[in-house]
Amino acid sequence: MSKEITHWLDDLLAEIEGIVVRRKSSRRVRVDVPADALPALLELLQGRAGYIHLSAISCVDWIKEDEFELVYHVWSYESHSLVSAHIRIAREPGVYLSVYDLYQPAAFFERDIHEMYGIHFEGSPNMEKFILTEWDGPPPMRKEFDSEAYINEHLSWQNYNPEWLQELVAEGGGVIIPPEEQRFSQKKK
Amino acid sequence: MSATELLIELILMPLVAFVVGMMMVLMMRRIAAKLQRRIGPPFFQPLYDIVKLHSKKTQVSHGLIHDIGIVMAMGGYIAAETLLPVPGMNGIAEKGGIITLLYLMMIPSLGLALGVGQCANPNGSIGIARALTAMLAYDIPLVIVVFGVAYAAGTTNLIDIIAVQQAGGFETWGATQMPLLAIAGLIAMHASLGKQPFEIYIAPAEIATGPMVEMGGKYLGGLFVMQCFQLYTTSVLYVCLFLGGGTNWFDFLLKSFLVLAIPMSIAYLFPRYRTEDLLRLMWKWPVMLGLIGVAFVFV
Amino acid sequence: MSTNLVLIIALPLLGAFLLPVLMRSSMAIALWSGPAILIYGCWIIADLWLSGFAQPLSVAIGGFAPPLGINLYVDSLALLFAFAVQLLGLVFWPFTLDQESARRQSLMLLLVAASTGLALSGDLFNLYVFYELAAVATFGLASASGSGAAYVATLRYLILSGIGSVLTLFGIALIYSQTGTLNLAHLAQLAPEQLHNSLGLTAFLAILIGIGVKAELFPVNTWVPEIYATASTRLSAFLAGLLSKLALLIILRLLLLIFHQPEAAQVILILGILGVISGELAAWRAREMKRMLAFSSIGQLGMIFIAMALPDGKGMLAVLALSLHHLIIKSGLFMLAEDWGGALERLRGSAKASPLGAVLFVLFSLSLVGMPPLPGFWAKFVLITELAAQVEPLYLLGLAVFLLATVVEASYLFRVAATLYGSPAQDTLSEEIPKTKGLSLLTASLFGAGVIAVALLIAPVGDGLQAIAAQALDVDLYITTVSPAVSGGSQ
Amino acid sequence: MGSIKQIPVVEAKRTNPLARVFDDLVRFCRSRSLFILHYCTGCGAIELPPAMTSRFDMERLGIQPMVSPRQADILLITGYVSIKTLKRVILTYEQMGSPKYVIGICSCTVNGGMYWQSYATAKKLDEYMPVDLYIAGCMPRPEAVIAGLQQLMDKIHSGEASSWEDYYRNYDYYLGNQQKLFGEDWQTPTDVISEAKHYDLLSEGTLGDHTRLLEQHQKPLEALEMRLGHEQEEPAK
Amino acid sequence: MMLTLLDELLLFSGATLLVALFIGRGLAAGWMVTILYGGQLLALLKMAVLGYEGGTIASSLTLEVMGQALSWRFDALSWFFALITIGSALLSSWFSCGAWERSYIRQGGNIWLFHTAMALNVFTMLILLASGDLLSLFIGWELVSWAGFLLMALAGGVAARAAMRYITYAMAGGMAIFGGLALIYTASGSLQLEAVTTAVEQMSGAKLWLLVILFGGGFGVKMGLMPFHLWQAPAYAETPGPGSAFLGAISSRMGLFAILLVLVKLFGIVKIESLKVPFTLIDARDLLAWIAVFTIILPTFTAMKQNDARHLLAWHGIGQGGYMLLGVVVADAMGGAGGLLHVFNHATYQAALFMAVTAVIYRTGTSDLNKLGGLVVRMPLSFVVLLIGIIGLAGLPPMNGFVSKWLVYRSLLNQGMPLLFLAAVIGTLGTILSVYKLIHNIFLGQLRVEHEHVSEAPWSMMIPMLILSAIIFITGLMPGIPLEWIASVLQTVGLPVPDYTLGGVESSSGSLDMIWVIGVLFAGFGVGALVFYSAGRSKRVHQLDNYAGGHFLSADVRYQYSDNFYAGLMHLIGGWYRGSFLWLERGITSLVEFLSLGMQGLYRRANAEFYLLTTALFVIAWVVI
Repeated sequence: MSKEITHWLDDLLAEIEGIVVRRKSSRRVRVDVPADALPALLELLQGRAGYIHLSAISCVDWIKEDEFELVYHVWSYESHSLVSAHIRIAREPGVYLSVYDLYQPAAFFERDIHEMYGIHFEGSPNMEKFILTEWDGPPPMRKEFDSEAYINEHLSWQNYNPEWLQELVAEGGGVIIPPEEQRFSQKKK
Repeated sequence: MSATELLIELILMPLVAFVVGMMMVLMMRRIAAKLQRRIGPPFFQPLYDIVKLHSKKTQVSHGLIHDIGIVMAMGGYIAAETLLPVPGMNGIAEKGGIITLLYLMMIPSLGLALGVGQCANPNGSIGIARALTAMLAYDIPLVIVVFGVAYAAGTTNLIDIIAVQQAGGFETWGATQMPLLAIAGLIAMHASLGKQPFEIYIAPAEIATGPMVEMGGKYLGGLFVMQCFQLYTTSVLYVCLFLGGGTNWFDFLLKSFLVLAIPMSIAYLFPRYRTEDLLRLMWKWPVMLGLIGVAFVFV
Repeated sequence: MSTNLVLIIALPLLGAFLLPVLMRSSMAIALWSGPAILIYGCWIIADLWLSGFAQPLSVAIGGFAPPLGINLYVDSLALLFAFAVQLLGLVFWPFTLDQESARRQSLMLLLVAASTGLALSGDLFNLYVFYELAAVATFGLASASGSGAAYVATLRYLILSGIGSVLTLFGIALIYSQTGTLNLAHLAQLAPEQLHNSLGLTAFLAILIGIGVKAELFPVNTWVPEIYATASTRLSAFLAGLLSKLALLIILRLLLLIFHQPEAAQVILILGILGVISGELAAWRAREMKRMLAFSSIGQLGMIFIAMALPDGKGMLAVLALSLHHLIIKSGLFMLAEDWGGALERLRGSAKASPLGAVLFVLFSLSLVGMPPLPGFWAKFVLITELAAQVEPLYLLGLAVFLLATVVEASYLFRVAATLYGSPAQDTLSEEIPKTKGLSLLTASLFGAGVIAVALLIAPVGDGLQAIAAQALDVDLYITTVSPAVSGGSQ
Repeated sequence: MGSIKQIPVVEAKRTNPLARVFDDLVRFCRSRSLFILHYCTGCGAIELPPAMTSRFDMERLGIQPMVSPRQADILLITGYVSIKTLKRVILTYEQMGSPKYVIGICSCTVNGGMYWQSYATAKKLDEYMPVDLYIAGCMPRPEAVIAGLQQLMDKIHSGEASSWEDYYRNYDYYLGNQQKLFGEDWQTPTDVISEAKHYDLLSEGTLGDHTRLLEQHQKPLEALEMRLGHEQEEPAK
Repeated sequence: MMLTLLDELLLFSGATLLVALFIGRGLAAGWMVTILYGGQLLALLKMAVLGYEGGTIASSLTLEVMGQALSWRFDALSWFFALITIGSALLSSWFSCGAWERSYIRQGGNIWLFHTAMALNVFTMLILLASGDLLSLFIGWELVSWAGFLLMALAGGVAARAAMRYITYAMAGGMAIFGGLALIYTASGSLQLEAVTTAVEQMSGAKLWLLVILFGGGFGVKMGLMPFHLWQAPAYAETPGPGSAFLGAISSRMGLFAILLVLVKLFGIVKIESLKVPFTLIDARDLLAWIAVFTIILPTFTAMKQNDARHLLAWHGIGQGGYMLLGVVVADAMGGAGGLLHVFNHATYQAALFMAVTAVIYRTGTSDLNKLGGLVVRMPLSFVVLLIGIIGLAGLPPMNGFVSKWLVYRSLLNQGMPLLFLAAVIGTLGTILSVYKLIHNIFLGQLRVEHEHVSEAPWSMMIPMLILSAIIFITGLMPGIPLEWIASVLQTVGLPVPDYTLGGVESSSGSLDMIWVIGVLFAGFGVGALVFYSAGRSKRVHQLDNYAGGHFLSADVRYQYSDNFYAGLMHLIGGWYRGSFLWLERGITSLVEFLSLGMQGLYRRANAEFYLLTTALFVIAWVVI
């Protein structure tokens, strides 16, 4: 029975031009859509295909292509299948329109992404701080944010080097990669 | 009863009460541990707790009334001990009867209430409001029971009540003469201890141990001492009213520990009652039993 | 000396008719002639009273002997009422100088003459004549204020008192047919045989209802609120205070001298109780000062009727005390009502404007309700002890109603007191708040002083009233004084 | 600024024998009766219930869980300490009655553990408050927790566990670190400086430039003393 | 005629009234009136022989009005009540002079009227207490109720409405007594006490029942017994500060004085006990006891729900009145002594509590329990006075309230009345709960920002409060002092007398010695303090340095629990006593309203003649048949 549905879904998705459909399995479909076609797609999925549950919006920071990739995971209870719509937006202005009017839970996902990546969603109910209430630095999940540098500047490392560890190292034991080498910031030096 | 003897008694009775009280606290915690298949605290644990609390360097106080509250809590019970006749020592039992004793047992709760009030913490105030409501709940059956016993013995003087019960050995014990009153008394006594099913006002999860939320150091130590006195007074009062007081020290202590063991073992098997259910329970069963018991006394 | 007693009726009668003529010739004399007559009348009575008045005396008018001629029977009770009429006539004299003051003053003189006649006359038909005369004078005075409502009220009052007088005439005719005489003393002698049957009783009841119109008896007092509300306060004070008491006096005389049947007393008791209930409760609803006082006077008179209903004259002292007390208090209250007439709400906060008026109002209410040291309490006490002595349940019902009525009375009187002392509503300006002033305040404080005086020397006043009551009760004394020749005939 | 070497200062023993016996008894009772604060800061707290209940039963060592910081002696920092939680931990620590002990359970408190790279967690706990004991392990088993607690009990008994005084002695250092993390206007409702005076632990390390910074914006914290003053002559309104 | 001691007292009191009346304007008037009250107290103490040996002192003034002889005399009963009246009047007027007077004038109050009303109340109460026969009793009764009306209606607005409601109740009560008086007069021929007692002997059941109901009901209205208690709380609470202290202390106890004089002394408890309620097994005494017990419970639990401190105290005044009647009605040795001692004790701590609340209103401007809090740090002395007062009101050991409640309980125990005993204890527990709410919401908890600069009440108000608290404690420590007066009162009233010692009451079935109990209590406190203060020095912390589950407390957050204080309890029993007899009062008023509407309609009829004819025909027909 699920075969007909998958076929039916593929024909449905074909209606939007510029859509690339890659079916991962009978119950997962990956769709790549240009940024401005996303609302139409979501409306189509929600209206005619029963995808009424927006389970998550995730974001990937492609720093080299200077782009953000937003993935909207929509789930349908009837056909028990998930569609992930991938779009790419430019990294610089980092602005996209909110899908709050289609899916109300989007408010929290968009707020979280705004906090972590700095992407501003127009139309989203509120864009204040969400989890990092004490944080006043740059959006931490962006690739150019160097966590270790922040730590070096604000926090301090624990150089825990008691005698028993030194004797152990003397006898040739101890850690294979000493902690200093593990830290990227040190690696540069 | 020469003055010096009386003085010695007035000093000795609270000390005995404190020591026996600590033993009772230990028994309570041991019973709880055994029920939960644990080993339970070492022998002198209550003493350690009290000494540690009194020896703490920080004694946070919210004002003079906070200190006076704790002093009243301990002092009230010390005074109540002297009114409780124990084998060999009668203290000033004949100067004030059983009604005075009941009132003296209310003074510590009022003192504590004042102290907690000054802590200016709503958790404490809610705790005290619930504690006073609980007092209203368990005091009514307690009063019916006291009325029944006092009317049966024809006097409110505890010494005479004990004498009446010891006259005929086991048959004339309060419990055998008035079984219904004894049961009602037991339930009321259990509620007055404020242990597990009836500890809505200490409820750690909801109001952070209610009245004790701002009590640290010697304040908490004072409340631990009060808890020892409370266990001792309640069980000895029950023994005096229903189990014929103590002819000699051994059977007196045996009886009071047994009397305390019953509610303790019941305590740690039940979840907590809400305030309204506590009121409903206390005003339904013990009051009915008590009234029927009193009716029998009249017959 | 006894002959000039007739003068106190004759002179005002004469003055009433001469006044319009005199008015035309010279205004000054006319204005002062009325009060002069009244002062002279008071002087005569006071002189008679002071010259040691032990025995009642009977004055045959025109020299005819009593069974045929008309006689004036003057005992201390009658004299007291006559004196009250003259005094109140003087106090409530319509001094307002407007174009029909002449008419108003002559009618006033007529009313005074008629009232004195009612108090003194010892002949039944003579009483009827004076009663009609007083009714006519009241119509004239009541409609004098000229407002539409006054005319309507007077018209209704006219119809009612007309029917009432027809009934009284029917009753007198019945009595005359039975006994053949109209002289009260003579009737008292014949009454035991002829009038103590159902016919006699019907006659009495007819007269009771007829005269009851004026005495504000329960079913027939519907005219009271309108007349008192619309007529000038001086007239309503005179009516409420005095005229109703005189009508009551007639019924009392009949009850004492002639009709001793228990049914008569019971009828009066029932009507009295109904009067008290209706009067007090209606007063509780009243929203307007004069109307409230009217209903309150109905209630008070109901109480006096209850007192009258007590068998074999036990209630005589109570009747006397209650009526005198009511006379003083009601006149005082009406005097206050002259300026505080309108709706009660308007009075809010007027105690600050006229503190004396407010204190007087509180004093009168306290006495009306029966606060101990004041005379009202003693009047009530006498009535209560008499009522409680009776056995039949009807009297005990009367007692209960009397007590409840006092409670209702206290609540509505002190509601007015509370509004007086309350804070004025924000928007009323200070001069809009009514103030008691001038002559009416003076007369009200006069009555207030009277009340306090009676309160202070309550013991002697009490004994005096007891003496008057005892004398009034003595039927044989009445008969012997009126017709010494025919004595020994009666029971 | 390098971490200050904590030299475990052994309490000076008092001279006369009676006082020494009394001190010994007090230290013994302190060691045998410890109240743990029921405050689960991180994932390590899941190990505490088994330690307290029937299998491992901490009560036989005299250790009881207590709800309010006023009643507790030990503050268990279990698992990673995010900046948000650290604020509450510091407030709770200051509300606890001394002598108080801090035990860092799980390696996250030792050196940041698996969150060592995260911008949100504190790596070196003892920069913000003196820590008595660390129990390593990414959630140490109950036996390890109990062993750690027994070690603490021995230290208390011998009198070495007095690191709480260090908070008062070097309050300026701790406050500096806290202000570095939470910003200039960081302030807890407890008046630590007057407490230091109360325990006469005021040393040169207590007051410094950080405490001066605190004074500038500190809201009045001295207790409302009961007074009988009559200045307000005319009544309200 | 030679001036007896009683005449001196009455003249002195009359003089105070005149002084207040004529020179009451100036600020010094208050002090002058207070000194005169002191003089009255001295005159009363000269008659102290009454309190100790009994006997009577007659007044030389006798009146003969309308055939009734009026005489006035003092005996132990009236001396005892007069002592409380003048004592509370002295302290109330002392409290009112000085600072409170200035603020009262500033708020637009008429201080001259206040002093006159107080002096009038004391004068009329003395006349009532000195009544020699039933008629002078009734005169005194009416005067007192009217004087009370004046004092209550003083403050205008809400107080005037409460006073109006009071006067309707008082008039109803007065008329009931007047009816009873008349019935007795007809039965016994004269209103002298001796004649009445002989007449009552051979009185039949039904007539005696009527008398008991009339007198019980009439006096019960003033005492605020159960069905007639609705007027008392708002009337006493709304009177200006010291007025409510005076009224709360003594005014409603005049009802108890009258009940003692008439029901207990004239009728005798044994006679009342003989009256059986038809086909039930309870008699009149039990009925009175049950009314007293309901008067204890319902007002106390209504007091718990009040949100205004003064209303809470006024409702308690009604509740405690129930104890006094219960003690007197049980009428064994302990009960009578308990009831009367409770009159004295209640006067002391009710006056102290009202004064303390007035001091709080004076300083903070409000008595709403939800707008206060934490004032103990700013008004410590008022806190002490309120604390001693509430310990007395709740009846806990160190204070005098405990002794009188203990006596009442012992008498219930001796007489074997379990249900009454239970109900009385429920009343006490209810009092403990609601008084804790009073002291917690005003003095404990978080201090509000706007009350930070409030200071202690001025000394002119503080001294009388401290004197009262001292009296409360001393009579608690040595109840023998008041018990001595009460012994002679019990003799005059004809109730059995308990054998009292200085410390309490001695009896075979359990005695009470307060000196020992309080001695041991304070010894216990001493030991507790020793243990407590031997441990380390305690450090005061700011009220915001508090456990709030990790939340940072700041001054703008109101961290105080005061509204719906006993939520659990109210959840269970809140619905039961919604208006406590409010329905009865509303029923009667609507009935009167309806009737008066009917009557007024009667007079609006146009065709009046129709009435005339129908009555004439009806009457004639009735006669003919």
